[in-house]
This record gives sequence, structure tokens and C-alpha cells, in this order.
Amino acid sequence: MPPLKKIFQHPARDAKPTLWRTQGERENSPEFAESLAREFSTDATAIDGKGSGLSRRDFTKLMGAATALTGIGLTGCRRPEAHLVPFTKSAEWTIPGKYLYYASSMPTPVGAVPLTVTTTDGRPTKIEGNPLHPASNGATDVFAQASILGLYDPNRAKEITRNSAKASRADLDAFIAQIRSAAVTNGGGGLAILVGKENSPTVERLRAEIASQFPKLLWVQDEAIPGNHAVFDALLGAGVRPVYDFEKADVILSLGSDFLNPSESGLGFAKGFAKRRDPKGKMNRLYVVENHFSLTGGMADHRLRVRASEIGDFTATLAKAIGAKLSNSSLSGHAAAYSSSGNSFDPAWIKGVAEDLIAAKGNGIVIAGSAQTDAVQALALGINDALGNLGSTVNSVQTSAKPSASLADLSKAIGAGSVKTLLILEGNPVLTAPAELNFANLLAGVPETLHLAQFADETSKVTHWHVPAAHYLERWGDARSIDGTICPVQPMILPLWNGISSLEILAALAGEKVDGPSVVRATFASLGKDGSTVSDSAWNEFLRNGFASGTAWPVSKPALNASAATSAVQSAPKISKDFEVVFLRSSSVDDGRYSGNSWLQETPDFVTKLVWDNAALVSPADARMLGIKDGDWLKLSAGGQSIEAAAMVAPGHVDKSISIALGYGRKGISHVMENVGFDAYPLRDSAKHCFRSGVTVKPLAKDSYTFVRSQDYQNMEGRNLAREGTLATFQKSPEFASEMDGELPKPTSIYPNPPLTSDLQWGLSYDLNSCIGCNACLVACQAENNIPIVGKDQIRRGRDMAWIRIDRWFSSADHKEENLEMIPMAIMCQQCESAPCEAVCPANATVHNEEGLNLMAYNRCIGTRYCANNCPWKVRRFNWFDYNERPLDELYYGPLAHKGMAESLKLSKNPNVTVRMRGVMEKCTFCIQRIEEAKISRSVKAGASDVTKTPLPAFKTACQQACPSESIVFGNINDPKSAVSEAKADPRTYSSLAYLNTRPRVTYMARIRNPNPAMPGADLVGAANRSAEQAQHS
Amino acid sequence: MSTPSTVTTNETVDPGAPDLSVLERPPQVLNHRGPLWVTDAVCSIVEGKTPLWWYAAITFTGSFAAIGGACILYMICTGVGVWGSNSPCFWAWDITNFIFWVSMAHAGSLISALLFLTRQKWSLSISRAAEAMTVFAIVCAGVYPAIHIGRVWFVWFLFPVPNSYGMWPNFSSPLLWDVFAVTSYLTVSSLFWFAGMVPDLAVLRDRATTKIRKFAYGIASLGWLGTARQWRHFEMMYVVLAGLTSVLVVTVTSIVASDCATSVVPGWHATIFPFYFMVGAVYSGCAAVLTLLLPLRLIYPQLRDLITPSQIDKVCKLLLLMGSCVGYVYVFELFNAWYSANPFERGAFWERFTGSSAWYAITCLSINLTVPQLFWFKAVRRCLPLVFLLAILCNVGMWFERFMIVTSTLTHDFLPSSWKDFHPTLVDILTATGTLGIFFTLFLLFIRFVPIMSMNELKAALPGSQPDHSNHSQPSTGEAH
Amino acid sequence: MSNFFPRWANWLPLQLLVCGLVIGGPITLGIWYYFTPKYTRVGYQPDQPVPFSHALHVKQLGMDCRYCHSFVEVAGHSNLPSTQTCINCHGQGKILPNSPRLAPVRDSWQSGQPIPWVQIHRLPDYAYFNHAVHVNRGVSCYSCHGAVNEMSVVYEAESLSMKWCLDCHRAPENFLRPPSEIFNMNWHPASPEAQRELGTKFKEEWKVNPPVSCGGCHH
Amino acid sequence: MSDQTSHIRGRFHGHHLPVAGSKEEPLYAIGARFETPDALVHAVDRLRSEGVSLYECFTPYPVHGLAEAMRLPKSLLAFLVLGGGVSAVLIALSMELIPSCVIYPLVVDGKPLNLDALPQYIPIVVALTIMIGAVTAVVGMIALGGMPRWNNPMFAWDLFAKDASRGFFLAVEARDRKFSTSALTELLHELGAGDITAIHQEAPEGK
Repeated sequence: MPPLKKIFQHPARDAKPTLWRTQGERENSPEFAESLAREFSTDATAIDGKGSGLSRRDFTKLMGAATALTGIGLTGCRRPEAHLVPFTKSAEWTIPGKYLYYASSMPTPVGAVPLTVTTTDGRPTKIEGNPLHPASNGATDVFAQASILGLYDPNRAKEITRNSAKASRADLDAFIAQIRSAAVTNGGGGLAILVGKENSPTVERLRAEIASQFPKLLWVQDEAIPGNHAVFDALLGAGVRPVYDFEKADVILSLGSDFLNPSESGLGFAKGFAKRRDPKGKMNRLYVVENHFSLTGGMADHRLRVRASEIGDFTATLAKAIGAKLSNSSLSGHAAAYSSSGNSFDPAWIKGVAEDLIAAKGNGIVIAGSAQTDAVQALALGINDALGNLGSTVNSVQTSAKPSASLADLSKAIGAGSVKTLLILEGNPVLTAPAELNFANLLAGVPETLHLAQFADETSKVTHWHVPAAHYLERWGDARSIDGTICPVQPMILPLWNGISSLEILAALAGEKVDGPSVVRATFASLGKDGSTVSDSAWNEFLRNGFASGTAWPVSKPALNASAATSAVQSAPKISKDFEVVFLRSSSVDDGRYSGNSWLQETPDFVTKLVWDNAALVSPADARMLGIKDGDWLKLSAGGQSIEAAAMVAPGHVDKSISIALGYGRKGISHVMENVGFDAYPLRDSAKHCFRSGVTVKPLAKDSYTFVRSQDYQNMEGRNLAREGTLATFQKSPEFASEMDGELPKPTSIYPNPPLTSDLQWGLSYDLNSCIGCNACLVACQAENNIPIVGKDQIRRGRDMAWIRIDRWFSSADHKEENLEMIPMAIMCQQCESAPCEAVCPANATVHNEEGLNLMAYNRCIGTRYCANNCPWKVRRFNWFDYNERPLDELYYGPLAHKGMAESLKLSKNPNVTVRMRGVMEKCTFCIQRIEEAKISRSVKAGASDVTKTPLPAFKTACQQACPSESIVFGNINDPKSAVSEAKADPRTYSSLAYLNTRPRVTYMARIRNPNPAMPGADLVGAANRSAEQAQHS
Repeated sequence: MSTPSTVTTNETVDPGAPDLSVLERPPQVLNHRGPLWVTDAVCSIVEGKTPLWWYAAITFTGSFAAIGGACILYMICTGVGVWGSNSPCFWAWDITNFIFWVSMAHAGSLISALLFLTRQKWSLSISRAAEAMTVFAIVCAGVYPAIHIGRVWFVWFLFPVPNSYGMWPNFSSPLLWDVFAVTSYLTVSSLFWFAGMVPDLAVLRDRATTKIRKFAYGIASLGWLGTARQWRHFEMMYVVLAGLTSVLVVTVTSIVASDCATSVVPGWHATIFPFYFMVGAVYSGCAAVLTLLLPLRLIYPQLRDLITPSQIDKVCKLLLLMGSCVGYVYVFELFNAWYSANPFERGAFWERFTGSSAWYAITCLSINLTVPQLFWFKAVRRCLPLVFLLAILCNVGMWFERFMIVTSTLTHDFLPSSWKDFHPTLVDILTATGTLGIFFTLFLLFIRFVPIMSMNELKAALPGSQPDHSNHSQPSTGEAH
Repeated sequence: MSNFFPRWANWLPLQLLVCGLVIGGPITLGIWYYFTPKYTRVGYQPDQPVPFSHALHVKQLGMDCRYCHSFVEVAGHSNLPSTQTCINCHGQGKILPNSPRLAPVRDSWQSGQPIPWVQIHRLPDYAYFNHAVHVNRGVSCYSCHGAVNEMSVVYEAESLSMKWCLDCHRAPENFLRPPSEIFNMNWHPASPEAQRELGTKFKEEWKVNPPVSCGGCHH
Repeated sequence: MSDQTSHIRGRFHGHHLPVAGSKEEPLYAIGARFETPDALVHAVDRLRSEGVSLYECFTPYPVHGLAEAMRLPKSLLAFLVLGGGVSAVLIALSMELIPSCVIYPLVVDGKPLNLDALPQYIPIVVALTIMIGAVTAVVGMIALGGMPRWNNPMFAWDLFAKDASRGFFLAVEARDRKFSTSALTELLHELGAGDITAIHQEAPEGK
């Protein structure tokens, strides 16, 4: 019988619920509300009218907030009225509150990243790799992980504009139609289309289509950071590209190539390379020749610092040596053809590498940086040829890439006034074009220009039309992954801001009817055997698997065109002894295409640990020579162009060389990009090499710039934190790592610990040896766990929120630059069995559960911060402000700051993870929401039967799932057969700070280097802790 | 009616007068003052017209207190982030000042309680003020634990009240110990202070002329008549409270010390901390007593016969003793770190004195190792202005010690990758000065409205105050055991 | 008169003490009851846009919970029925096609605007609850929602406070039912002893081991 | 009523005692003032030998030997405090152990959930014990001392009301079996008391 109190007569509402209308009003953008209404309906989850700071399921809250608020208003102090809004018509596949997975892919210039996208109630919330895909191990890179934020980014362009006045979709269609009709009459004369490198078969098909209709069309393809396509066409044949098999390679020489960096060369390489780093197997050896520390340089067994512009000289010298040793005339010929700038290199080094490569004949790889000169590419291939690597470790694929005009050609055409209409589909030439082209002015001269982009960026400012581009999660499409396999691009959600895809425009030009996947399906059909139609089943399989099997490019033994090689070698540019500037692909914003993404901006750079900035990296010696320190300004000028940038001293950097990442210093686009770094594009010449030689450097007397790094101290201060040894050490005493605790007290416990009862005991093993430090885990964690960003200023104050961070240690056994080593070490909550943080929490907000997890109950936390003080790894993060609810530039305004999260960002939140409020502590939870999810589905499956007899569904933590080199292994350490148990059984395993006897559930596997005894300084390799021990005893 | 304003004092008291023979104990009250004079001298401070300097002073201190309050309010509704605290230095000035104030409180209790138990008569005239200082210092200390947390509105999670969550606090947390320790310290010391004051309040009541005073002091003195029975219970209570307080002082310091000692942080994780904090506490407390009493003596000439140079001399000696203990701990800590051969321990102290925290670590050491040693010299102990100056220095030194212990340790813990330096913000600074404001405001109110000395104890100790046939050597011994 | 305080003043302390007890006691007890979910939550019975009667549909017509709350066994959320579900029976030419009380349903069906049911059972945002795992492991709707089949207008029957949850998580044997009776609102154990016996049996056979540490519900 | 004439120091007028309070009201006590603690103690001895029992002495500070002379029992306070302390220990221990070992045992820092972990519960016990002990002491002192009592017949005697902080007073209550105004007046006078006064109850409020 109900107690007859509190029967609420909520004021009667008009029969037609006003939910969506109020929603629209709140949103101030009817289109958005509409698109929401069309796309999702909420399910029976709570809509908390009170809008408490700790809010899960923000999405449904977004739906209900408006009405719920009216509830508050009308019911006064009584319980506010909240609503549940069910579907009107049930939607196919959708079970309210259950995840739905789709296979898709993210197109990038390197190649599509195969993905599985997690959607909740019709909104994509998480990106994972597609494990089925041959060229993917289910891993992803930073950019793929962060693209989820890119989708919901409230700063995206929202409307079509013509001459900066709002235009309708109809106007656009009319415009396209008019272009088409004009082209039909004059065969496309005066029409130019500028696209990026997307590897999309459909684009290729439509291009062919359009080209056949309008023969006079000018088709331009441009990338800010191009590969050396032209030279490969010459060396190996049109459209033929080399591919490398690192799993087979015993000896690898990188000539300024950062091949381990996923965003540089896809995920496959890191995976193959990592497979060969296991000291128990046949371990490979990596030589790196580079000007600045790259990920690959960090992994090197031997690293030589050489200016990027002199890598040509180095390669030639090496080629000469190898040619002589092998008495290989053609290689010697190539080498001889090189006009050296007369730089000499340590002969011992050259000899060592040469002999090692020869010893590994047929199983070596010499790989040159993708933006190196044609000469270096040719020589590298020449060496591989001479060593018989071609056909074994170095193969080639016949890509479908058709030659197209370059940006330079386009500029010429515009200059000649022969371009009347220019469609720029994605890409941002005004930012990235070489300064000497003066592209902005050229554009102004074109009568009709249209720019399709996700942001109203530099280019949009000078084009007549600006069209918001659809995010790849909003549109249909297809793309080839790095091995040529075709992957679908599926829309997970209707365009939030009516974005339009380049396919739609191209199809319209080609006169094809655009209707959902039709264009893509047509392409897919054309690939079929009969080339006519394609069966639904095949199509559905394509969509379900996320790739079309058997569409990979055939791999064959490359044939090097000797004469072309010689001429390529002769084309080597002259190198000046003066400073060079090296243009880096940013680890955070790539070539600038991601500068709007605050997750990426806040992700520390691989090596410098710099956030929200790039910097002019100079070697310590140069810094002394120029009399500058971190943050001092430099003026870099070459060929009439000059930029100003603040300098940062970079250990391990070569002298007379300055490295600076591209894609920063953009102005007036969105507040995320404001005051972030320095634009280096103006210094590039149209050769678009990765370096510019002969740059004059002048320190400026400006007050110094504030750089913020997530890690202030660079070396281990004589503490054995990250541990490494050489292959020899390992073979002598496999457990050398755990023996490094030296004189530290042996852990002892004064009383028996209460037993952890569950059959599931979670643990994690992390392999320093294969981790390349690529940050993928960081961003994956950020996406999975609703981690807020805090901005440059807060990080400067030491208020980073990342749950997993990558400590990057520099160490050098003899304290010399030459022998500097870099070791990345990921630190997340160690889930100690006897956790120091727990004892000191007065509120019992952090305790242990029966599965050995160190829990954190946000809603119990009162924020004494004692736990964090007592955490030896300092992995606990405190919400100093209301980072989720307040704008980052108003944090200090207190109650006067605007409250509330951008509506679109609410959609991006993981519904199973609480969004934390101000004043509470948070930390890595081993993705407990995934653990609970798995346990629940196990119980549901078990139903009325013994649950322990039901197997636990396989799952991974976010960081583990993202890791391209499979360095992170998570699982049940109670099960001796589990991967994690095996990993922990490895002799290299050690616990960090074992002497504290906190018994961490996270263990580390020491890094092993494989030096070549014949090399100079070989005895100083893998000795990061030797200096440590010395320091300890001194 | 007696007119207290007409109290005369003998200006010609020479501190170093030869008639003070080393053999006999110096008298508690100079110039052979009688009970009536004592009463008038003490009451006159309360009964006289409010001096202008008092108004000026309290406006000054009060405004600081107000600013501090505003900062706290701003902090609570904006976030702890308005302080300079960061990761790894999650605690900074909040806990620094908490420890500083709590420690300062201790000397008050010790001087009144421990010296009372050990029959150190010389403390009689300063004990009341010392106790008051204790209470006010705890008030200031109590401010921080209350506000420094992220979600003040949930502070009730700290108390074991049955609730609909079925959750309870974690009794193994030193912070929870703090809650209980500080609460009971505040309670006990205020009781000690007030109860001891009742008879003197009664005196004020009897001498009261205005209705308000009659009412206020009447209520406060609970109708005390000074009957033999009341005195008997009163003395018993005083002994008991003195005993309890002395134990409590040790307990509270040890508990506060275990905030550090029970953690694993190198530089904190040391068994010497309770002792460390204890001696530090008394040291800073004695310094504080001197800083407060010497100006009083200057402002109210009649007190010069009550707060005698020999007493100040004794406090200085206590200061010297405790200062030396503190110095010993410093050296011991360093030795221990070296002897542990533990790179983390060694690193912590190496960084403390070479790293970013060097400037304040060295300031702290140089003050606390040298200044108290000056009190070896009688000349220094007898030169009151100098004593005052040094006492203030000692307090500054102790504040820096707390700052060093909290901040420099946290900023250089296990992993250099997480090291970060601490920089206070304006809010930090104003909140700190705010507590200073609160402290002095309360103390000004104290000297204005209640007897700043225990008249009954003084009178009972005056020569000839007891029946000469009585064979009781000291007051209260009969009752004490 | 030189006694400043009147005689009655001497009684003041005692009087204050007594008043304190007389007033303070009830206040404490009052807060204990009236400020906790036992009171603030239980019995919340808002009016709904559509006067849907569970008593009619379940008790009299004998419909199964899962006809409308169709995903309760597979999903974390027990979904509310889509308008479609209502229309299945109440569509044109079917039951009460023109009843004015069903007007909101028809409007919703035509306009596509969902029916804004007023939420009754609300957990805080930081508490994670999963229906599927409960109903599949022997916890009946009845245990948390009460005798919904008796309610013509639904109200909140249980406090849904954390302590209330823990009571069951600590001793599930007091609530576990035969799988067949999960959705049977009329099934009641013969006696508490019988229930405990039955529950214990299930608990051991199925290895029912509900989480009692924070992580189970707060993440 | 005016009491201007009610005390003339050192002089004694036969049976015309100065009167405090209002004559209409019943006599409360006879009060007297002594110049020195010695005199007071001596007087007390004498009174006791005369068999007077209902008397009280008022001193500005604890006078030693006085209580002994009055044969006052030892103060109970110490035992009260002991009781308070012991109960505090029990309260504190149960407050800590029952929640953390019985009601909701949580694994914290791998510490045992039983008495093995007793040390961590001690500090709060100590703190609470001392606090409750101290409160008992003060409350006990106040209660045993018959306080708070803001209205007291003694205050009717203005001299006392004014000089309690200085003089040594003695009052013999009228309820005493041996009470006789004349005899007592004699005796007190003989013992060197001054300002001997008959203290009457005050007129109740409103008169």
C-alpha cells in the first residue's frame, strides 16, 4: 500500500510534448536539434533534472535538461520533474543502452586506418582498430583515437557561405550544376580540382569519370608533407611503391626515416618491428641516422647524429663503402654520381654499419625518410639492391595512384589565367603551400573558388565559397589501407552541422545521383569480377568486415631502374655549411590538419614532452653558441622568407641544425588554435624536402616565451626507474632487471594481508622493449574515460589530467651527447595490492575490491588530496577546477564563469564512465567499466547456472587495445595460461619501486638493446642504469 | 570604590639589580606588591577606558582577517586550484600553515600545564596569556583542515554518523586522527583556559560598575563565590586538566606528525617526526609567547612587576633548549638519509638543499640553527628588545621549517618525471595573512575583555598570603596527591 | 537590591537542559526519518501524460512485463515501450481507438514526438545499475519496484538508497527467486525461512556473488 | 532599602546588627569578615568546636589548611574523570571497530580487518578519552561547586558583593541547629571578625 504522501500533481502540460522545441531553443541551432531528433531518441535512462556535477549519460541529460529545468521551476522545492523519452517507432538494431559496433575506416594520406566504431544510442563514442583487417592488429594511432573529438568539435564550420554570406544547400547545388553545365559545353576548360591524397577508389573512379567527360579539367593533388612519388615512379615504374617487411629484417638502417611512427607510415611497421625485439628470439638491430630524436631514434641500437641535409652525403659514403666491399659496380656507380658536399663521417661507424648490412645480406633494410631527397631514396634503393634485399625484405606494390598535376602546376595555370573555377576539396593550401608560390594572392585571382573544409580556415578566408566538410564518421566513402586493401567509410551519425563530403561534390560534377552509399557501392561493383553489379551479400560482408578481402595490391620484387637512379642521385641539392631547418611532422597536429583538436594539442610531444606548442629545437652546443636557453626567440631566414620562433634545447639533436614541427602558429580560426606555436611553412621551398639548407639564424632580444612540458626533469637522477640492458647482459643474467634494486631494503610485511577472494585477479604487464612511445594509449584512455582537457596554463601549473602518461628518460652512460639514449616508460595507476593511497583517505573513497583493483569512488571523494601525496608514482589526478563544466579561460572566475559543457561534447562522452566534478580525485581504473561489462555479460549468459563455469568474454583495456606494438598486456593473473601471466613470468619483468612493498599489479619488462660490438661506443649502449648505479654509489 | 586607573608602578626597577641574589629564587612579583595591588593592576587593563591604539590595532588585524575570509570564500566556490598547489605538491601552504599554527599552540598548553605540574611558579603570570594563545592558534589551525578539501560541503563524510549510504569513515587515516585530535585539543584547551578563569571573572563581576559588565561577567563567572568547597574542587580540576592537557599536547603533535610519518614519501617517512614536531612546537610556542608578552609589558607598565625579567630569562632558556633539539633533528635527518643508502631518501634531501627549494630550506636552517644559540648569553636574554626581535625571527624560521617539510618534500619525491616546483598565488598569501589577522584580533579582544593573568594563582603565591601555621609548602599539593 | 540576577535565573541551566532534550531529541529523530530516502523517495507518485494503469494491464489482462519493457533481459536499461508498442493494441480499429485518455499516444504516433513519461525511479548519475544482470540471476522486478501489478498509478516502492542496495548485495539469499518467477508479481515465498532456504540454494548453485565494494556500481 | 549605615568598620553596636537584604524576609545567615586568612582558619576551628556545622568560608584564593580545618571531604572529581575516561575508551573503540570490522569491512592498504590492525585505532581512542575526561572534569567542578548559581543570598550583603575578591568572609546559616544571632555575634566579635551582618533573603522580584 503506498503511503499517501507526496502524490505529485505536476502541472498539466499541453498534449504535444515540447521536448524537442525547448531542446532546439536551448541548443540555439535548430538544425542540430533536428539532426539529433532524427538520429537518436533517448531510452529509459535517467535524466537528472538537478544536473549534478557528477553526471554520466550526459547525452540523455542533454535531451531532458530543458524540460527538467521547467520541472524545477514549477515544482518549487519539490522533487524536480524529469522525463523519460522512449522511441516512437523502434529503430532497427538499436537496443537502448547497448553498444553497437560498426566497421569503418579513417582515410589518411598514408592509408586508411581500419576501424571498428563503438556507438551508443546512435552516437559514436569510441574508436578502435579493426582486428580482422590484414594490415592492422586492431591497433590505432593518436589521430584515429582523437578523431572522435574531431567529430563533436563545437568549433567546426557550421554553414555554407558564399562571399562570407550564409548560403543554402540549394545555392551550392545550383553552383555545382552550373559548373557542370559550363564544363559540359567547354570540356572543363578553366576548371581545376585540388584534392588531398585520400587513397579513395571512389575518388579515383569519379576522377576518371569526370576526366573522361571534361578532358580539359585540371586535376591537382597536393599534400603538405608529400612522399617522393615522382622519384619512385621513375625508379620502380609508374605507381610502384616500395614496401618493407620488418618482421624479416635482421639489420635495419634508417636514413632519417621515422618508420616506427604510425602517423608517418601506418601501423604495420611498428608491429613487425616489435615482433623482432624479443631477446629470446632472433633480435634485430637498428641503426638510425637522423638530425633530431625521433621515435625510431629512441629505439635505435646505434644512433648517429647527422644533419638532415647531409644524410645524402652519408648515404653516398656508405654506398661507396658497400659498393667497394661487394665490388658492386652499379652501386659504386650511383655513389660516384653523387656530388658530395665534402662532409666526412666517422669511418668506424660507416665500416661497422656496412659490414653488418653485408653480413645480413638479403635480410637487411635500408629505408630513407619519406621527405628526403630523391638522391637519398635512389641510393637507399641502390644499397638494398646491392645487398639483395629487394624481393626479400624490400618489395614493391603496383598502386593505383595516377599521376596528377602538382600545386606548382596549378599555380602556373592560375598565373597564366587559365583557371576560372577552382574547387579545393579538403586540404588547406593557403597554409601549407610553399611561400614562394604566394598562393593566397593567386587564389584571389581566380573568378570562382570553393573550399570544402571542416573549419573555416586560412584557405576558406580567400575562397568565395566555403562548404563545411562532413567528418569521416558522418559520411559514406571508401579508402585503401597502406597495403591497398579497400575499406569502407560508413556514416555513424547524420552530419551534425550538415557537412558535405567531397564525394557528393565530385559525384554531382560527374552527374551521378548521390543517394547514401550509391556512389561507393558503384565503385565497389566496378571492382567486382564482372565489373557490373555486386550482390547484397558481398556488399554487406564488405561493410560488416570493414574491408574487401583480396583487394590488396599485389606484392612483387622491385626492379631498380639504374639510369633513373643515377640521374636521381645527380639531382642531389647543394648543401651549405650554414644552419639547416628541418620540418617535422607534428606528433600532435600532423601537418596542421588536427590543430583544432584539443585532445591532441594537450597530448605531449613524443620527445620534447611539449604541449600546446611547437618549438625550434636546437642542439645544446648550438644553444651555447647562440647564447640562448629554452623560450628565447630566434629569427630564421632563408630565401627572402623568415619566421620567428622560440627555441628549445633538444638533447640528442645534431649541431648546425634546427628542427621545427609544422602545422602550428595558425591565427583566427578557433580559440583552440590561438597562441599555439609558430608557423614554419613559410620557410619551405617548393621542393618540399624535409629540410631547408642555408638558413641564417639570429637570436632576438624579446622576452622569452613560456613553453609548457608535461615533464620538467629529463633524467632519472640515478634511480633505476626505467631499466635496460644489452642482449649480452640478458643472456648472461636474464633477471638483471629485478636485480637492479641493489642495496634497497627487501620488501617485508608485518602482518598477513586479507585475502583477495575473487577468481579474477587483474594485472598488467608493460614491455619497455617494444614500446615506441607513440601516445596512442594516452588518447585512447582520454576518449574511453571522459578525461577533460585543462589547457596550457593549467599544465604549466602541474595540473595535467592524463590517467596514463609516458615518462621519457634521456640517459647517457658517459654523459656525452653522442651516446644519449631515450627510453619512454608509460606510467599509469600501478594498482598496488597494498596501496599507500588507500590507508590515508579519511573518507574510504579509495579502497580495494576482491579482484585486486584499487577503486576510486568519485562520489565519496571529498578531495583531501592526501592519496595523491602518498602515491609514489603520482598517477592520481585532481579536479582543481570544474574542468568539464567551465570554459578553460574562465576557470578562475568562480561562480561567475559560464557553466555547462558544449552540447555536442556531451554526445562524445562514454556513458559508462562518470564525468568527474570539481574537487574530486581520479586515476586509472584498469577500465573498470569494461571489466564490469564483461562480468555482467558473463553473468547474463550464465543465468540460472554456475557463473564460474561460463568463460569471461574477451576484452582489453583502452590503452592495450590502441597499442600498435602490443607492449601492454592486461588480463587475469590468476589464470596461469593468460597472456599477462606469461608476460609476467618473463625474466625481464620487474616492479617499479619494489622496495616500498606496495606490490603493484603493473609490472614492467626491461628494455634490451642489441649493440654491434664492432661499432664505436658499443660499450655505452644499453647502459641507462649504469650511470644510475655510479650515481647511486657516489 | 577603588579607582584602578590610579595604579602606580615603580619605574626604577633595574632588571640586573644586584639585590637579586643567585641563591634565593627571584620573587613572582617585584617591589613587594600586595594582593590588592595585583588585583587592581590586572583588572585595570580591562576596566580602564579603551585606548586608541587598541581600536587602531583591531581595525588593522580585523581587516586582514576579513580579506582572509573573502579569499577562503572565493576558494570554496571556485576550486582549490586558486591556490598554487599542483601535482606532485598537492599540499602546500594549507598544511604548512596548519602545522605552523598547531605547533605554536603547544607551548601555551605546556607552559601552563606542564610547568604547573612541575611546580614552576615562575610561569604563573604568563600562563593565562599562553593558554589564550593556544586557543587562538588552534582556531587558526582549524581553519585549514576544514577548508582545504575539494568538496567542503561533504565534510560530514569524516564523521561516523549513520547514513543512508551505509558508509563509514576510514579510521586508519591520519587525517581522520587529525580531525579528532584537533577537535579535542580545541575543546580541552578552551575548557582549561575558561575554567581557570572563572574565579578571576568573578572578581571582575564584583568590581563591575556598568550593567552590561555586571551581566556579562556575572553570567561568565557562573556565580562563583570562592567558597572553600568550590576552591577544593577547582584545584582538583586544575590538576586533572593540567595532567590531561600535558598528555594531549604530546598526542596531538604526534598525530599531526604522523600525517607525514605514516606516508611513504621520502623525507616524510621517518619515525623521528613526532619528536621533531614536538620540540619544534615548543620552540615556536615559546617564541610566540615572548612575541606577545614583551609588547604587553611595554604597553601596560604595571605589568612590569608581574612579567619579570627573570621569567623572560627562563622562557629564553627553554627556547634555547628546544632550539637545540630542533637543530639536532635537522642533523639527524641528514645523517639518516645518507646512512640509509637509499637513493630516494638521499635524493629527497639532496634536492631539498640544492634544488628549487634550496632558498627556503637554507633560510630555515640558518635561522633555527643559529638564532636560539644566541640565548646562551645572559646579556642577550636580558636585553628585552633583542629578545623580542630574536623571538620573531624564531617564528619566521619555524614557518619556513613547516614550509620546507611540506613543500620541498612533495616537490621532489620518487619519480623525477613528476617533479614540479611550487609557487604560491596571491590567494595563498592573503589566506595566510588572514589567519594571522584572526589570531591577533582574537588576542586583542582577549587582553581587552578578560583578565590576562591568573589573579587567584598570583595572590595565592604572594608572600604572606597563606596562613603561616599552615605546613603546606605549595598551593594545591595537598590536593594533588 | 544588590542581586543582579533574579532568583529564577538559577533555574535557567536546568530549564535549558530539559528544553534541549525535549526539542533536540525529536528533531534528530525527525531528520533521521524525514530527510532520508525512506521518506523522500518512497511514495513518489507523479501524474503521467497518459493515465496508464499497470493494475489493469498486468493484473486484469495478465500482460507480461516484457511485452513493453522488452529489452530488460538483454540491456542495462529497462526500456520504456515505444509508442508503436501502445499502438499495436490501441491503433485504429483496435482497443479504444478514440479514447480521449489515449490522445497523447495517438498524437505521438502521428507527430513522431515521443511521450514524455515522468521518471519515478531515479538513480544518481554516478551509480551504475544494470537490469539484465539482475533479472537473469534471480532478482525479480518485485524486489525493487514493489507490487507494480497492484498500482493503477506507479509510485516508488523502495528507498533505492545505497544501504538498501547493500542489504541485498550482502545477503542475496533473502531475495533470489526461481528463474520462472522473476516476472511473476504474484509469487511470494511461503515464509522467510523458505525464502532463505531457497535463496541459499540458488546462491550456491549459481555462485551468486554480487559486488559489495564501490567499483561494482561507481565507475 | 538603603544600607548606608549597615557597616561601620571595626565598631560593634551590641545587638543592633547591620542588616543586609530585606527585614521582611527570613534571616539567611550571619556573615562576618576577617582581615587575615589566619583569623579565618582560627575562627573555623573555634566554630567547629562549638558544634556549628552549617557555615561557609569565602576567600579570594585557595587558603591552605582552611578546607582541612573545615574537615571537608576529598574532592570526588578525580573519580568522575576516571569514569568519564573509561567510558570514552569504550565508546571510541566500539565507534571505530564496529563499522570497520563488522558492519562494512573494506580492504584498505591490505591491512587486516581484525584486531591485528589495532594500532591504527589507538590515536582516536586517546584523543577522545582526553576530551571526554576534560569535559567531565570541568562539568564536575561546576556541578560540585553548586554552580551555575547566579542569584545568591550572599550577594544581598553589599560589602561581600563588593569585596569578595579581597576579604576573607565567613557566613553561618540560620538553619544551623546551634544558630543564635546573639551568641554567634558575640563569638564572631570575640574571634576578631568585623562587619558582622545579619543577611536576610532579598524581597522576591516585583516588590
